[in-house]
Amino acid sequence: PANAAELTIGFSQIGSESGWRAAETSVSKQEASKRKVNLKIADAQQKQENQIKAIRSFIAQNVDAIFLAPVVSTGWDSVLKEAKEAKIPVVLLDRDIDPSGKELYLTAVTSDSVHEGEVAGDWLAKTVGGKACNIVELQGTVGASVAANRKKGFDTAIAKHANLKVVRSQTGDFTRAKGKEVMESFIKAEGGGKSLCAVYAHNDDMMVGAIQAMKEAGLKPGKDILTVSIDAVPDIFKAMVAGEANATVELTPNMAGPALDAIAAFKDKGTVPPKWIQTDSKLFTATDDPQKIYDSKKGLGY
Amino acid sequence: MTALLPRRGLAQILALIVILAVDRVVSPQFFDLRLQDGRLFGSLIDVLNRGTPVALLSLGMVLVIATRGIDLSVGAVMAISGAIAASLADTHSLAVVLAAALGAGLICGLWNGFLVAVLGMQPIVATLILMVAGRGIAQLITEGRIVTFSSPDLVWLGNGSILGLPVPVAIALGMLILTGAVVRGSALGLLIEATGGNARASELAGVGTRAMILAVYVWCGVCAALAGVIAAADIMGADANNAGLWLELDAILAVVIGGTSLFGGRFSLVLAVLGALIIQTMNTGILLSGYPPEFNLLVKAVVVLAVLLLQSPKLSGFAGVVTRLRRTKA
Amino acid sequence: MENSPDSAASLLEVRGISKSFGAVRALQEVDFTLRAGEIHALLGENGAGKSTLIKVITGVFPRDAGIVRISGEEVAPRSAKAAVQAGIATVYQEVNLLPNLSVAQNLFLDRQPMRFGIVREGEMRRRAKTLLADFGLDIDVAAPLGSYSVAVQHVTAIARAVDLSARVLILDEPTASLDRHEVEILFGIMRQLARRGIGIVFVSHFLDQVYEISDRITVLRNGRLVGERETASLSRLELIRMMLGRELAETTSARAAAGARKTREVCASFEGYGKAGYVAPFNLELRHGEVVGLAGLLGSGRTETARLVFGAERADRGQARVEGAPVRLQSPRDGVRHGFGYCPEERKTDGIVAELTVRENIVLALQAKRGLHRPLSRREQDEIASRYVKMLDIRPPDPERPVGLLSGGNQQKVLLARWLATSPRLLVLDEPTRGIDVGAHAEIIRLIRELCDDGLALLVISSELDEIVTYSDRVVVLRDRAHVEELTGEAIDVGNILAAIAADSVAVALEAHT
Amino acid sequence: MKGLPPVLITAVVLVAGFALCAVQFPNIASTRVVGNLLTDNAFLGIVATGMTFVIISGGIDLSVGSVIGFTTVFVALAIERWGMPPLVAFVAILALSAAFGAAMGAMIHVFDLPPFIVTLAGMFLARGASFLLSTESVPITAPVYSTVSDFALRLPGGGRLTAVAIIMLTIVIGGALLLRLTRFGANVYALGGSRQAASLMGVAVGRMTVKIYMLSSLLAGIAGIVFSFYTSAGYSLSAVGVELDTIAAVVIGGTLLTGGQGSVVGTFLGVLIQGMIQTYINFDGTLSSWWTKIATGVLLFAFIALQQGLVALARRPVAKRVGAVS
Ligand SMILES: Nc1ncnc2c1ncn2[C@@H]1O[C@H](COP(=O)(O)OP(=O)(O)OP(=O)(O)O)[C@@H](O)[C@H]1O
Ligand SMILES: Nc1ncnc2c1ncn2[C@@H]1O[C@H](COP(=O)(O)OP(=O)(O)OP(=O)(O)O)[C@@H](O)[C@H]1O
Ligand SMILES: [Mg+2]
Ligand SMILES: [Mg+2]
Repeated sequence: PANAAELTIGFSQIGSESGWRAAETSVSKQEASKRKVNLKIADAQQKQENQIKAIRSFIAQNVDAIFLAPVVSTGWDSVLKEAKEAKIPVVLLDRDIDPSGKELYLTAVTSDSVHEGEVAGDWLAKTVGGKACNIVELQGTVGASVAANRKKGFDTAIAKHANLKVVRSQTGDFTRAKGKEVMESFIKAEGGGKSLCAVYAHNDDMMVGAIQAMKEAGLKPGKDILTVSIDAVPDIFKAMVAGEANATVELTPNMAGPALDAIAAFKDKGTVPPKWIQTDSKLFTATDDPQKIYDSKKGLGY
Repeated sequence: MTALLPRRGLAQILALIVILAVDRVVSPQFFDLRLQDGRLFGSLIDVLNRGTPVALLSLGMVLVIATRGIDLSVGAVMAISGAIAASLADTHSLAVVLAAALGAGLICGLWNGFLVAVLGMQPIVATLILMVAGRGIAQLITEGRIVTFSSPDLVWLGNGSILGLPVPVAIALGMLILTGAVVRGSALGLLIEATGGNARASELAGVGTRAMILAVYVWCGVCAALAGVIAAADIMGADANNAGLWLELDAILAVVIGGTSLFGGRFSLVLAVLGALIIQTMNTGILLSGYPPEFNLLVKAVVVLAVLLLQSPKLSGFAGVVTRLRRTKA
Repeated sequence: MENSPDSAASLLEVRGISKSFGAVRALQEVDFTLRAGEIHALLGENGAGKSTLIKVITGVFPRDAGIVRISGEEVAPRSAKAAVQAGIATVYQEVNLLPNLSVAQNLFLDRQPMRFGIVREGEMRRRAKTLLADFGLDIDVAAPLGSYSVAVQHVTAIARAVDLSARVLILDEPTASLDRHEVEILFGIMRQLARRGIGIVFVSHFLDQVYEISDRITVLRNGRLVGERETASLSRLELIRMMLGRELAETTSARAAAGARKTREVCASFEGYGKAGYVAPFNLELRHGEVVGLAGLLGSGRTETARLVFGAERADRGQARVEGAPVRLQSPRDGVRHGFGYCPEERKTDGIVAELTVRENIVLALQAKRGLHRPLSRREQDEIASRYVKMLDIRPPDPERPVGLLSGGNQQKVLLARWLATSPRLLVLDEPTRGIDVGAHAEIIRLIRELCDDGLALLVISSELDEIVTYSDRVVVLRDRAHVEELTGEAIDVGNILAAIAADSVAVALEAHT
Repeated sequence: MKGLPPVLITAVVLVAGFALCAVQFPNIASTRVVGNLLTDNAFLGIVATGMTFVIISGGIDLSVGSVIGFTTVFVALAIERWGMPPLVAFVAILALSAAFGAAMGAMIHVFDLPPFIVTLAGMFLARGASFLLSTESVPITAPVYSTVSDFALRLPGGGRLTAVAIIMLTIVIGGALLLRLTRFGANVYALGGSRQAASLMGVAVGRMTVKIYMLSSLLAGIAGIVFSFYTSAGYSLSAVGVELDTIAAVVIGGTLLTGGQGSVVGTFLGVLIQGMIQTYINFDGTLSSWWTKIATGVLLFAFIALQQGLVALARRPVAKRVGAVS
């Protein structure tokens, strides 16, 4: 779109708490420069108050549109009202906000994190078949909505199968180091891990840590113990190539692309996009040529 | 050092035993040990291994605190040194990697020491600067990604074993002995304690208090850098966003549990490390217990308070309150 | 014990008080009686338990046994506040005021004049000013207390206690850092209060003052009561015997060999040495085997001179020489390196490291001088510590005791030991005998002489002119932060020193008192 | 009198910094940005006021961030789930947080434990308790909330002085008066000067300690309520790390961590300085996550160094120990 060249868009990003987030930021920049949009990114260092401040300052600078990757689902009403008063369209990226705000934003480009959990659960159920299966779960940060949703989706999926049971669940804070530490203790607590059949992690980073823990305990991840996690970051494909990981559910870092298209259409032709542009929650397994995916993802800034 | 242990360390040892006993209750196989690929394997080893970063941090922190200082930047320094080590690991020899990573820690320590000793800033703000900026520097090095490496030398530092002990544990032990030898084998310990106890008086007695302060921050930086390298080696990657996050608080906690006052003066290296082990024993216990993670912080709070009360010099104070209450009732 | 006082007239009655700190029995079954309207001196050697007795009475320390009665009524204050409410106002030995608060706030802390819940700052300052005026002090009461000298701080503490208009006033070594003039004012006020029926407990190591002001004397030794006497009927010799439990070896006429020392070599010299706004440039020569006394009023610049000489303060003009060679004294480290030592006057903040043991405090300067890489072995430390503990009779003779738990006088001895251990060539002593008992006082003066005979150069500051006169070979007199006069040989006597100080009216007034 | 020069210096630093920012981004010098500065930092200003008391008294309170988090969750649940009227919920949470602070103060005094650690445990406890209440964020829909968050005094030039900003200014002024003019305030300074001396001078040290931590937690509770106004929600992870921002603000404001000196006004200026650093970085808008952190650190250093320099300069001409003034 020709007009997009003059657009200035403010993007209130959460921070840089994980590789996925870094990739989202860098993909957003790439997508914006592809479309010659001037993207101003304000990094909130994981704090909602900083995001609110950033949005206020975007309004003060009179940008053409605001992208918001909300750190938490609630608490946006008043600042988004201000944006609305200033007639600046807002697009949510990556996460939705609380329903009360529906009329306050133009559209939300997000995945459905409950669905992600379901995809993971369904895959596991299908793979295991009728065998009894003890699962350990590595949760994300306590209190993070993604963690709660991915847990919920997974639980719903396996609830349909009596043979699947989550025997232990503890937080690994979305990090590799904690994922490894927690997995170590799971292995000890479950008699050396012999009784375990699968690990579910709310993100790939924790799974990478957990895989190391299993290997050090003399277990064979991917074979003795199935793994399924979410995000599809490059390193999990590396593990798949090595046969140490089984499945991952993709959370695309390219949220900005669809968002930019929607804004451009809105500005050009006044096309109102649908309220929710859902991104794919695609499942990847060892059969999907993990090496190729790894190579294609490596450059994205994960 | 050894002479100090029995009398001063009693409360800590007691606390450790109690927590170990509780761990045994929540997890019956807690004391099981077996040899796995030439390496000891079991929850106790996990405690030692996972406790290593905080133990290393507390080795530096205890000296800083002994001079009445505090170092909030150790977590960020861990991230920096980890990032440096990971980015160099696959292209340089281990010696170069270690030199660069520890060198970075040394520079960070010098910076902190400069702000505190020369510019006279209050330690908590002086080190807050690096706490904030340091993580940024680490992320700058990794560009926010998790930088992975496969250099077997560096990986060995995190996952190898010496005589059945994990390498990190051996390193921490070595650092404890080295620090102990340097501090107690020279006059450093006395001079640091004097500086922390009364800087003005020490200065007048001819102690180079500035040099002392500078030295302890430098050492703290080096210890933090080493912890950072080990943390990176452990996960075979540098996670600048999360490495060492909030560990400064654990390190301070370890030092205080080890009986060193935040108002400076007397310190004990061994007990600080013991403090780190107490914290890790508790953490591992929480993980083994199988409680939902929402309870983690509550348990931690309660245990910390209990441990502090156990070793409070004022348990007699508590006795005093009781007798007072009795007296007023009578 | 010896005379059981009529308990009707007794205002404060203490019976069978005991107090132990761990193994140290600081007080054992001590009795003490204070009558209304009397000034009662509480005496004893350093560490005898005077301060402890006071703190037990006022509830700062819980007591192990015994009772305290005020006007026949049993009281058991459990905090300083409760003691004040029970009618006991106290000035503790260490100035326990708050340096960060203004003088006025210090005087009226917790009892400020209020209106509508708000402190009446102006009123408070006015009252503070009047209150201090009674003590001859005219200062800015809004300035932080810490910006004033120890003397001013002590006067403030006394004024605060006096103003609490209690029934019992306890003063623990109030005169230690006061000059004669201020002591006279204090005594005037004490007499006036006594006339109003207030009972006053007075602790001091200055026996002259004790005889001048007190009606009765109670003596403690090693935590036990030795006896209680009428001042008028107790001879000095007898008193000293009570305190020490032995005769005091007669202080030999100190300046016996003065003439011989004249020829000694110069140890350190200062030419045109000074610092703007601190001390006017001065010339000073310190010779081996010679004691130079610094005399002057409070605030005349004695401490400042001492700090410059030692290197604790950087001079901005002039030249210092050690053994003839020019040196730069930039920091205490430089001083120590050149073989100087300095016992500061504020021992609590500038001297001791309270938490460290006697041993560690004693070896501190020596260790700093030797440097990091030449640590004293534990055996050497023990040896040094026990040598000085014995030599200076530090009590309790336990080198492993934290210094903060020692009595004030013994802390002073530890500081002296710290410097003696470095075998200095020049020792600067700022008020070395402050708060030191008669026995130790004589001991320290003897020590000063001895050190001097061993070839040490000494620069000694003291507010006790008699004392300065006894040991000094030369006396430098300061006024208004400048060296104004140097007295040598026969010229050294109290009269001449006063005359030198007496360029202004205060000193003239002072002279009238002596 | 005392404490004034550092405050003045902080003010000079603030004005100078503001001028520099305004030169680069003229938009900054508007009532709108100033209004935003006050609104966005309202909760910080409130906790920092309490923290000032604690730090002047020689202590520290690491629990404030968690108390804010707990408060938002509690208020949200109380109003939305348990059906409490908002005012009742406010009173309940304030009583609860005051009691929490009092308990920490009592712990510190009775067992003679270091405040750093007791309040660190308090931080774990309050955060843990809020996880137990709810790990989800709970939106608050009560009408008071929209009334309060919509209320604002219009300033000339398009700026808005919002209700939360007004609450904050009131508390800052109240805190400043409490500290400066009352017996309580004098006792706070006394405790910071020396607990032992204060006790010997008859200050009820134990009771003061309890009251001071109670005040700090109470203000943290108020800040939590303000935070819930600000976001119309309760969330267990809100205000993580705020304790460090608060301590930094207090210290930048010229309060000594060793206690005994400082002022609420200085703290307020410190809060504004921090807010300004943030605003500047937002206006710039080109900084990546890491450069944001580095820039924050560098600016923090610049401000503190500038302040130290000015303090040193202010001290120089006067002789070290001035003679008596009469
Ligand atoms: N807090 C304490 N803990 C342990 N021992 C103490 C404490 N306070 C005093 N002591 C000991 O009690 C004894 C009596 O000390 P106290 O201070 O009462 O002496 P004093 O008579 O006031 O001496 P001085 O004239 O030197 O002031 C000393 O041996 C001292 O070491
Ligand atoms: N009578 C007084 N009134 C007000 N201020 C005083 C008085 N006496 C001393 N000061 C203050 O105390 C400060 C310290 O004085 P300084 O240390 O120079 O005195 P000094 O001669 O060493 O006396 P000393 O060591 O006996 O206290 C002086 O600079 C002055 O500010
Ligand atoms: Mg005494
Ligand atoms: Mg003096």
